[in-house]
Amino acid sequence: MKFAVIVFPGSNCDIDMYHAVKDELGEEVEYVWHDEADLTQFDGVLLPGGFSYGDYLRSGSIARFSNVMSEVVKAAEEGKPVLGVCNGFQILLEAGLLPGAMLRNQGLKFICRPVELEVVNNETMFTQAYQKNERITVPVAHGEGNYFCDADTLKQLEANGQIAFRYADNPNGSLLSIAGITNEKGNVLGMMPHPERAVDELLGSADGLKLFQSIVKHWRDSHVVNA
Amino acid sequence: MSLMLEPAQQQIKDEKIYREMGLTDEEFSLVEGILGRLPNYTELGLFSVMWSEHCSYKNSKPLLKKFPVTGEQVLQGPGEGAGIVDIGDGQAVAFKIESHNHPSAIEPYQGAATGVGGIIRDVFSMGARPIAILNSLRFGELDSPRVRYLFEQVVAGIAGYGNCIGIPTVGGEVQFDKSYDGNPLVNAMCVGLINHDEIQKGQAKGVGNTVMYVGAKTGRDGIHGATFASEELTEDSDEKRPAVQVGDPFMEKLLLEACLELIKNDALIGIQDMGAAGLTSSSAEMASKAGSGIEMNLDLVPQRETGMSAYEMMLSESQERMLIVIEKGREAEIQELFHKYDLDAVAVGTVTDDKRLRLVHEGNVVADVPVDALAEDAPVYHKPSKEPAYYREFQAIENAEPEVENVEETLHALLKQPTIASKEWVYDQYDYQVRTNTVVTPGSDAAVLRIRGTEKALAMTTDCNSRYLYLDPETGGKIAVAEAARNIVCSGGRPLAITDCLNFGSPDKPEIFWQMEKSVDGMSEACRVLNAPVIGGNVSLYNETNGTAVYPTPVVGMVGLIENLEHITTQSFKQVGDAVYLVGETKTEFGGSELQKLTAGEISGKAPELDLTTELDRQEKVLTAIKQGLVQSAHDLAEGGLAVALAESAFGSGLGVTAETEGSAVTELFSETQSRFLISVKPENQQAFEALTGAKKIGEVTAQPVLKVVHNGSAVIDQPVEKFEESWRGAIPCLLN
Amino acid sequence: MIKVKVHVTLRESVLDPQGTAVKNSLHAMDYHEVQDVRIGKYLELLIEPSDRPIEETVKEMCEKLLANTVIENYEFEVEEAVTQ
Amino acid sequence: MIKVKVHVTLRESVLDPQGTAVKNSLHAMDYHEVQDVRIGKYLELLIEPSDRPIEETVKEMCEKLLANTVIENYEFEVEEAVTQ
Ligand SMILES: Nc1ncnc2c1ncn2[C@@H]1O[C@H](COP(=O)(O)OP(=O)(O)O)[C@@H](O)[C@H]1O
Ligand SMILES: [Mg+2]
Repeated sequence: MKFAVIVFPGSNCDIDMYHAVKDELGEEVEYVWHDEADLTQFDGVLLPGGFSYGDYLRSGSIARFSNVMSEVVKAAEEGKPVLGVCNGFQILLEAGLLPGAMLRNQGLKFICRPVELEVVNNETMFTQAYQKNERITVPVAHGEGNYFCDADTLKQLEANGQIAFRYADNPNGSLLSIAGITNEKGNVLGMMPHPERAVDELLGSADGLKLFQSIVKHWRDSHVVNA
Repeated sequence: MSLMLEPAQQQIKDEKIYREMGLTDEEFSLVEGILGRLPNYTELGLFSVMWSEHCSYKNSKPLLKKFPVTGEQVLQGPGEGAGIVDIGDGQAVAFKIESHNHPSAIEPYQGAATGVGGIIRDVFSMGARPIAILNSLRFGELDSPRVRYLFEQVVAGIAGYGNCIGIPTVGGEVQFDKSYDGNPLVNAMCVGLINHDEIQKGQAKGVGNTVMYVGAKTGRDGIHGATFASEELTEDSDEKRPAVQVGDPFMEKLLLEACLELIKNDALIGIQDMGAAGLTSSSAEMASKAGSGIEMNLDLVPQRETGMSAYEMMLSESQERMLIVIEKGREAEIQELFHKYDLDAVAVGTVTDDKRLRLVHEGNVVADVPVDALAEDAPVYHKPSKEPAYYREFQAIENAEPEVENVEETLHALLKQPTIASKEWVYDQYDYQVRTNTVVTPGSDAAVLRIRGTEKALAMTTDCNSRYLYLDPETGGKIAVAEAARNIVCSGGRPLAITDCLNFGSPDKPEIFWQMEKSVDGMSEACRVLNAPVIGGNVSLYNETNGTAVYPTPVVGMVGLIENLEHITTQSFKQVGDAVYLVGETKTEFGGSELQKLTAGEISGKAPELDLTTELDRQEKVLTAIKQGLVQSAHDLAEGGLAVALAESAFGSGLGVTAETEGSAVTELFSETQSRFLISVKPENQQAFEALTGAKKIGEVTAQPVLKVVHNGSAVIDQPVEKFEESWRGAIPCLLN
Repeated sequence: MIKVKVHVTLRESVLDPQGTAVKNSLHAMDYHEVQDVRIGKYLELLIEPSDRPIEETVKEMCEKLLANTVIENYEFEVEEAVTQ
Repeated sequence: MIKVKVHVTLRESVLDPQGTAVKNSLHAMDYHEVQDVRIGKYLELLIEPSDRPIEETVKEMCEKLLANTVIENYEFEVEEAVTQ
């Protein structure tokens, strides 16, 4: 399976994402610069964390107008897996690929620490390698990860099983302790915690690896069926 | 068109306008002699910044000469953006520390942020990829609202810049003491990784080569109001010249990536960041180092504002800029490289052979001065030095134990002292993991980063207990270096070298100069014995408020090499049944200790003694034991002594500890005697460990999470670890609310 | 040249922890008369006049980029021409 | 209750990275008519009237907390009484 790691000016978790896929997952991966206009050769799209364009107005608000974003939208429409982590999640929200918006952390401070997550829905293409309600440890590192949406949207998220991960102990004030959500179709996942930082026990946790393995397994399964 | 009328040459001399720029009468005559004529206003500006203490080290040079700066590991000593040390396999580590004290006192967020930005540029201007940031901070006591504001904003500023640019902030230290009340210290350190064949120098070589300006546009930032003739300072001109710069970490991220791509291009001849004194220091120093000259056309300098004078452009301290020298004829190629990152890259001048810095503005030559005069020939002062009266008095005081009623309560009180308390509130705000190399995150003795693609890792720390330095600068200087080395060793590393930031009061006072002298003597000796040469540093003087100086604070930043990932060791206990050892004897030493400060409210007496031979011997034994796989956890004893170290090793481990001591409880538990380590060892390795170190077993790691100390047969501390952890973890958040 | 002043504020339904923090600080400084603080962004745009009505352009910029209408409201005023 | 609107903006020569980023983004979106963007803070305070002139109080709050006059300017307007 071949992944694209999208690099916006100011992305800074691009290298981490790349190494997680290449070294720990053992799949193909390439960096794709933000003004690239073709993603057809890739099977999955990864939007890494960082501070695209400095995040100077609102997180993700400027990156969302990059050339490559129309390609990301296309990939999402085609049903390819699209994963946005941290700033990547914020960009997906700004781009309207996922519902809702991010507010500043309730405590108004940047938070960097390992947190415990609960796998709420283990039936998505991103989470099938986890048990339902499994507790995993994945680090967060963000200043604006306080997820917000209106009441109707929230109901829909719950009803459709779009809440993929929840914090065990809400660090930032997110509604319903939401840490990650998918789109309705289930092929776009945005999450604030960094699974790519949790792929090696040496660095404290390898709980994030199953997320990437889930994507690959899903892709292999559907390709075998199609073949 | 310039905003102000610059005074004419004769007027500068007659009205002694140079004094407002910080030049003395003698220095002005020197300038006149060098030029063989009177300097104009722009030229005077060049001399005033290049001859400032910050750029010329005119007051500290004689002291800096004392530092040992060589060693077989040293690839680049002091003098370039950052020093560089070999770590084998064609790789090297570049690092440097720098202060941003004064800007941080006025605008703490931006002051701290731009301090971080500046030190990062120093490292990547060497061609190194920055891999970690550390800091060392000093504030007054947290009961003052102003101090709380400074503390919160400084930490936010460091976080804001480092997190955005995507370099992990992995360690540091914070201490609180009233001597820093009006004058906080904000020192930032950056560590980078580089291949030997990519090391760059800031040199303008090759007559005819092109000088290019890259990065952010120049504005009127950081040109100090004091350098202007006062009669010309109107409300309006004040408005136009902010003394504090605003950082743009996004711009710097682009500049960083572009420069690291640039160093792979063989058109590059030399590169230097524009730090203090911006265009002036970068151009003069690059030419002086290469024995060449530079001619620049200032009309070509990218400008953020209209109507800037030559003086303003040359003295601007706008951030996120670099000066590079490239092979003539390859400008387009370089421009294209920078345009990919949306950055300006403009040819502004050429390398000449006449060793002069010549500036053209609006068709006129506005400055023409010898580069060596600017970069090399600043006067050097040997300031008078005098032992302060307090030192004699303190030395005459016999060591004694502070009065303690309840040992257990005292331990709680010590753990709540902000200097000892958990710094989680601070480092939680730093992205210490980005780039996924941080193996030991903040909270242990030193931070550890793996080097991808190898089995090696780097340990790094910043240290300085300024209370000891105040009592006895020479011993305190030794301790600062030794403590840093202890932290490296406890993490499994061998000290490679140090960088230092000498934060002192006014060198014009003989007592302060004496403190500087003695500190440097002590540090130098420790560096020699511990084989950790000084590869770079920074001096920050005049840290005073209302005539009162800060404690002498020569911060030590040290990097060590961990030869194998398996050697990485942390301070927390690992396993039930492990034997706990104290390496080193304990004496009654409370001068400058946390317990003294707690009980007496101030410090006095002698600093703890330090014998460097003993220190080296113990460090080598501990490191050998670690490398032989005998050690489960290692922690150095620092502020608060053994009791605090026991508690810190238990925190977060889920385990407890029982220790037995004899003699005087207060001394055994709280003395700050140097060269001691707390180490836990698996039962099967006890014998080997004892044979190697001769250390004495004092206790055991227990399953029950209780911290228990039995002294002379009866329990003096016996409480769940959790209780102590609450005191320790809650202290700083509690003081801030 | 036309100067446009844009105010972007959080919607009523959205909590404003920054405003609350400032209010608490003001109380700690003994300004107890302060009942509420809300914090938003203030943008000043300098725009060259074109054929298109400026209100239309600015509204579009606000909707697309300057505000996120899921959480924010915006308002703007167009000031009479300024000369530079 | 009195409503006070405070604008805190960067002083003229101070670098405004946010404003620059937004301007560049607007240009990339083809709003080339935008010549300059500066970004500041906007605060709405709700204050209970007291004996002290409100202008004096607000000025003091601005100087002490709401703005850092080393790099920022502030301006405020006091609106007629509002009832809640
Ligand atoms: N300003 C800071 N920034 C980042 N980490 C910090 C800071 N201050 C303290 N720390 C971290 O907290 C831990 C304890 O610090 P300290 O008490 O100074 O340790 P030590 O006495 O062993 O040098 C260390 O891991 C240190 O890196
Ligand atoms: Mg230590």
